[in-house]
Amino acid sequence: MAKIHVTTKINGEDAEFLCEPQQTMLDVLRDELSLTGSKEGCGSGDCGACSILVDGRLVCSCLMFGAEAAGTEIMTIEGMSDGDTLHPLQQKFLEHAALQCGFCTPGVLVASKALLDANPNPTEEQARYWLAGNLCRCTGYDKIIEAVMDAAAEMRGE
Amino acid sequence: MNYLGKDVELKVVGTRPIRPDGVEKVNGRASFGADVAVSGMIHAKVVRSPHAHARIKSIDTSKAEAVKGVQAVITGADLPDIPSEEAFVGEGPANFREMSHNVIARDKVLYDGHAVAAVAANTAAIAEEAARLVEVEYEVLPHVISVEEAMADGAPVLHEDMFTQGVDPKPTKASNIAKRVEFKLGDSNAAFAKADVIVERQYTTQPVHQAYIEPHACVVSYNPDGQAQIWCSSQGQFMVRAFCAKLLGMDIASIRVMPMEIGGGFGGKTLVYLEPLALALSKKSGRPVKMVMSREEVFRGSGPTSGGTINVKIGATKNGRIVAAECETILQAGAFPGSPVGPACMTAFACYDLADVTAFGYDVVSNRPKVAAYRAPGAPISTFAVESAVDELAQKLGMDPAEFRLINAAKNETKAAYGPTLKDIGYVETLEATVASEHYKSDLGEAPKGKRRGRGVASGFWFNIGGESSGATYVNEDGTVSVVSGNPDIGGSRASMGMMAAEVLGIDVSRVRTTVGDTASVGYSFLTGGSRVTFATGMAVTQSAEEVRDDMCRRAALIWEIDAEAVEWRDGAAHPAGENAGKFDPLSLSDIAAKSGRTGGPISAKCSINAQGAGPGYATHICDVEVDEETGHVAVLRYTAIQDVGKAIHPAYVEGQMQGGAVQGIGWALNEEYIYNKDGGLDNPGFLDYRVPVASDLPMIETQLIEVPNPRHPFGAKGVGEVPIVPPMAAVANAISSATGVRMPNLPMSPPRMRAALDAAKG
Amino acid sequence: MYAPNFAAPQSIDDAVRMLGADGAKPLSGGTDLIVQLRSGRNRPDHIVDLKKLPGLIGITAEGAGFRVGAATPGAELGEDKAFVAAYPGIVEGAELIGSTQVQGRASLAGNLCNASPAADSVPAMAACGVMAVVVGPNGEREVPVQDIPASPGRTSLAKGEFVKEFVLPALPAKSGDAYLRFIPRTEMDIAVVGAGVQIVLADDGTVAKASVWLGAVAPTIVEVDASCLVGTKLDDDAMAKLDAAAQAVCNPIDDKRGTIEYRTKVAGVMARRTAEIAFKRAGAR
Amino acid sequence: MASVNVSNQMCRPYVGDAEVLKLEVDTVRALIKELERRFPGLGPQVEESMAVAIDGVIVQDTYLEPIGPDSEVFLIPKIAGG
Repeated sequence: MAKIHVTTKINGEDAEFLCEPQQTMLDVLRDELSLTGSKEGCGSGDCGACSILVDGRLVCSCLMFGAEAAGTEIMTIEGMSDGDTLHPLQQKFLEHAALQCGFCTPGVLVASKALLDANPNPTEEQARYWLAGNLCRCTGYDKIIEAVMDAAAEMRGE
Repeated sequence: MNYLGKDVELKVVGTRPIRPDGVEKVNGRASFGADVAVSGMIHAKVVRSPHAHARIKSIDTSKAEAVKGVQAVITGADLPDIPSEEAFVGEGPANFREMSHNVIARDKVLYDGHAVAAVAANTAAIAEEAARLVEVEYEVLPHVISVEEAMADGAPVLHEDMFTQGVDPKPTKASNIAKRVEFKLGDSNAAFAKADVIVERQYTTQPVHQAYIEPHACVVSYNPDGQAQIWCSSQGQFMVRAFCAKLLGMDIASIRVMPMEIGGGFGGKTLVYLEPLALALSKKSGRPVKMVMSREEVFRGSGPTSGGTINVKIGATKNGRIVAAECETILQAGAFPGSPVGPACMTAFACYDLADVTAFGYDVVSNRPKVAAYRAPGAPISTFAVESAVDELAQKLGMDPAEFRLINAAKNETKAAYGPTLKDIGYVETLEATVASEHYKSDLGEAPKGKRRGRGVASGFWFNIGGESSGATYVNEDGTVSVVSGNPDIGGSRASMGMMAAEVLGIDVSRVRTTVGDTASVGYSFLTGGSRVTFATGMAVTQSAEEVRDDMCRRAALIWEIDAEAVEWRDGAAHPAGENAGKFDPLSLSDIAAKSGRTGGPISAKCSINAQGAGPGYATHICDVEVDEETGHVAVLRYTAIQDVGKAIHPAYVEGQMQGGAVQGIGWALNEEYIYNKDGGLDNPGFLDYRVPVASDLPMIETQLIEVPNPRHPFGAKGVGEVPIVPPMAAVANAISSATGVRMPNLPMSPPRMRAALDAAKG
Repeated sequence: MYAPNFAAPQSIDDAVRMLGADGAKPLSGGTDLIVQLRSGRNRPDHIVDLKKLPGLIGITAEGAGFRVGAATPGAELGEDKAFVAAYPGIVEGAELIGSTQVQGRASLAGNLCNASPAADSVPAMAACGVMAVVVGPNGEREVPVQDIPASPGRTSLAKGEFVKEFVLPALPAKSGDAYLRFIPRTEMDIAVVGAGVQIVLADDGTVAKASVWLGAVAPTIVEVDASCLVGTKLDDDAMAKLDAAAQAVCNPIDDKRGTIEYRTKVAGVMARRTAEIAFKRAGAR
Repeated sequence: MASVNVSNQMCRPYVGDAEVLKLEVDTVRALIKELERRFPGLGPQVEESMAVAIDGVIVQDTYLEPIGPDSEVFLIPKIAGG
């Protein structure tokens, strides 16, 4: 079958691409659009390193066909900061040393943003369950949770 | 020089600045192995064995080669046949011939997932399709998975030319036992007579994978002039260069390796898997070749660490002194020899001051992927057994387990069970901190109905290493400083390197930018592993910064026209000293940098050393659990890791190592394992059923840093990355025992096993 | 080269026609299909995305019950306050399917039609008497959800048929549902045992009706004879009987997720614990 | 004279039952040469595959490390890590 032409919006800008029907959104982001911030850790939705927002909803881009992006609005890690200003979560991750190797970090940040968009005042337990789909092998999650809670507090103006 | 004295005021070391590579890692721009793209690049996939043990009768690549878009197909025949040669890598000695045969099988496949061919094509999808068309004819052979099967009489033998080393007389019959090792102090056998109480038990552990989130990935470009460039994520760019040169029969100077960001390694990226294949494919196709493993390939084709069977016997007097100890450790090496049985034996009793102790073990091959190093290789396995037995001994004696350890703890001047006398260690301090901690004194609280709570402690040891290391410091013309490290940064080492340089130079750390050099831009460095980088490469960087500092003093002296000895460096500036004090205004680093051309040229220093004397690390962990009696589920309620870290250069990243190591240990304790089916196929090659801990499984991991400085390091640093994975399995098991009265000698302590043990205890 | 067709029909008729083709597979949330496609286990020639069909995504209150579009992601169920208040057990099931990310895509119909015996939402739906509305070449029919999976990986749907929506009946007064599963971790695993329960109380607060379904203990979900609960307030004796009844219907396998013995024992535990929650919820209404 | 413990199993094929040797050596290089002189084959074994603990400080792959006149020297297998 011929490639599919898809028009969509990525990180606030209009975007279009051609993809194979079986290509995942992750493949499209990485291989067609050079947005390599989303990572493939498993390709089966078990690690969360490829997390993106589709119409504001958190999904694994490895579990979505590129063709399904048609008519949606997508946010990737590359769209998280506001120009040169880091998102409070990004800043808190740096301050709390919430990353070691940094490979899971883009996915964790996108997922954390989705959490705070949905629930600006999560408990530690809620944050841990929300982020259970984002595997991190380096940190033991401790400093990630600290950073998320701290960013949430700051965003609430506390 | 060193900066250890009480009068030395450290301004940078010991603070928590933001890491230099931080912003790139939170905005998605950091470039990992799979993020590389070069002009004309094609993609390759590996064909892997579906059998655990089989003879390769033939490989027909013609159908794959006929697929449109396929550029090259290789098999084992495309790699040179290299002689048997031992080298010291990763967790211990390795043999390049075996490494080559592990990278791609020759006459036999030895495990499910063993590479047999590789296909390069215009797209990854074509390569994958074509790989399915490679026809391999196998003669399936009987296989062995467990060490017991592998050691049994009449077991199928993996290597017909392997005879057990380290036994007398030398065997005449090939077997799966690669070697026997032994460490002995005094006469443990006789000393058991002095014991009032003896604990003797068998323990088992399962192989666990390092489970870094980034799968192995590389791009390799082999040029017609015989020069090759490799972009990859690994624990050592120089390791990749050396191994590729060996395996492909190339000159080292013909290979340049660019270290990309590495998405976790934990020992698992101290070897090559894809790079030699990509090199061969690039050579054959004339195109740059990209290879990325799938998660399934990572589990099936790259090294986990060994599983083992450990027999422990420890005896103590009724007043709590251990008088005799023995430990037999049998480790799975996977398809080729080289399990960490040596370090497993050496570390088994390293926490204790013992006069009569024996530790011996066997390195056993079986039809599993060849093991790779994993954090403190070997130590967690033997320590799980020993620390469980020590706990049981304390229970039998009615003693507090931390106090019991204090009575027997290794101290300075203790003769270690593995031989040498210990020096500058902080084990006792971790135990004292344990006893004094709020956690240890706290009440466990009442468990809900049907659940039981308990607390356990366990300790651990790791040697830590130094080794060949290079670093460089460059003073830039605007007064900023560039530091180059020879080691891939796997957990924030660029931050600590920059901090040590900034401390020496007396400047703010924000003015120092640290990068990791490629193999052509920095001196040789042994790989990132063995908890060595902050210690060893930190020494090299510190010395290069000192050279730069001394050079700047000379430049200031030249400007002032006084003796260089009459200049002292403080607060980032040269000051006239002695009789010249106050005669000239200080010259800052920026002032001197601006005039560097006139005073002799660029200011820089490279330092290559072979760092020695890494201080050993000790840790004690406290774990509270809640056991669900009906389901056997074990929840970790509270966890504290206490560790002697020498001196924490960047405490946040030291804590991070402790927390990450502890959680990997909790995973090892509770759920992680390789599950094989009866055909010898790996049943759980994915994150769904290879169950690493997720965020909701865990409490906060509390940390306490004990700082007993290592006098051999300028700032007192000791390696910190490996020790934290050593105590957790026993800490969890001991907590379970205190909660339920049931001793869990077999890992993982998964719910079905826990429930079965509880049922058995009820009778 | 494997290269399937991809289509996102706008009408039910088009979808039925497309799914009538050989090698056609419906795409809902895709969280199972894409993994199977990548591994080569399932390589459809035609992928038919159902999400653009009218009514396939969304929750509509209908009288005292609900209609739920087949492709509605689990996360959306949890965000609908009225739905959560009515069917907390079904929401619990749907919200246990994979991670937060997976719940952003995975649907009830996908979970059902993937025909895994361990599907989390299915025992909960079966306990509540949920009907699947199936459309196909021969029109529309309503089927109890438990009749859709035939065996692991196989459904009773005919060629061209697909689930369009679910009908959730009006809630009986004083009723409550719940779903619990057992997994080795706290998240991210496939159920070792899952239990969905709906309990309806009589005026005196005793159980009038109890529906208990188990997942992951047989080739398809199985119903437990819960008559032992009727007329009780879940006293110890009734619970012991429920435990035994749950164990009695188990026909599990030994696999990487659990042993026969373990699954059987835990089935009893899960049945009891879930019944207790459903009972409390019913009492609170 | 430094006391050099060669009881490790890796030395045994060369030294037999010997455990502690008194050797007049001032560096690791000298130690390796002296061991090789006394027990042919042990020199390369120590150089390639073993670490040397001098008064409790473990060194490996180096000729230069000094050995004091009263040092306690222990030969053990080389150590790496993960």
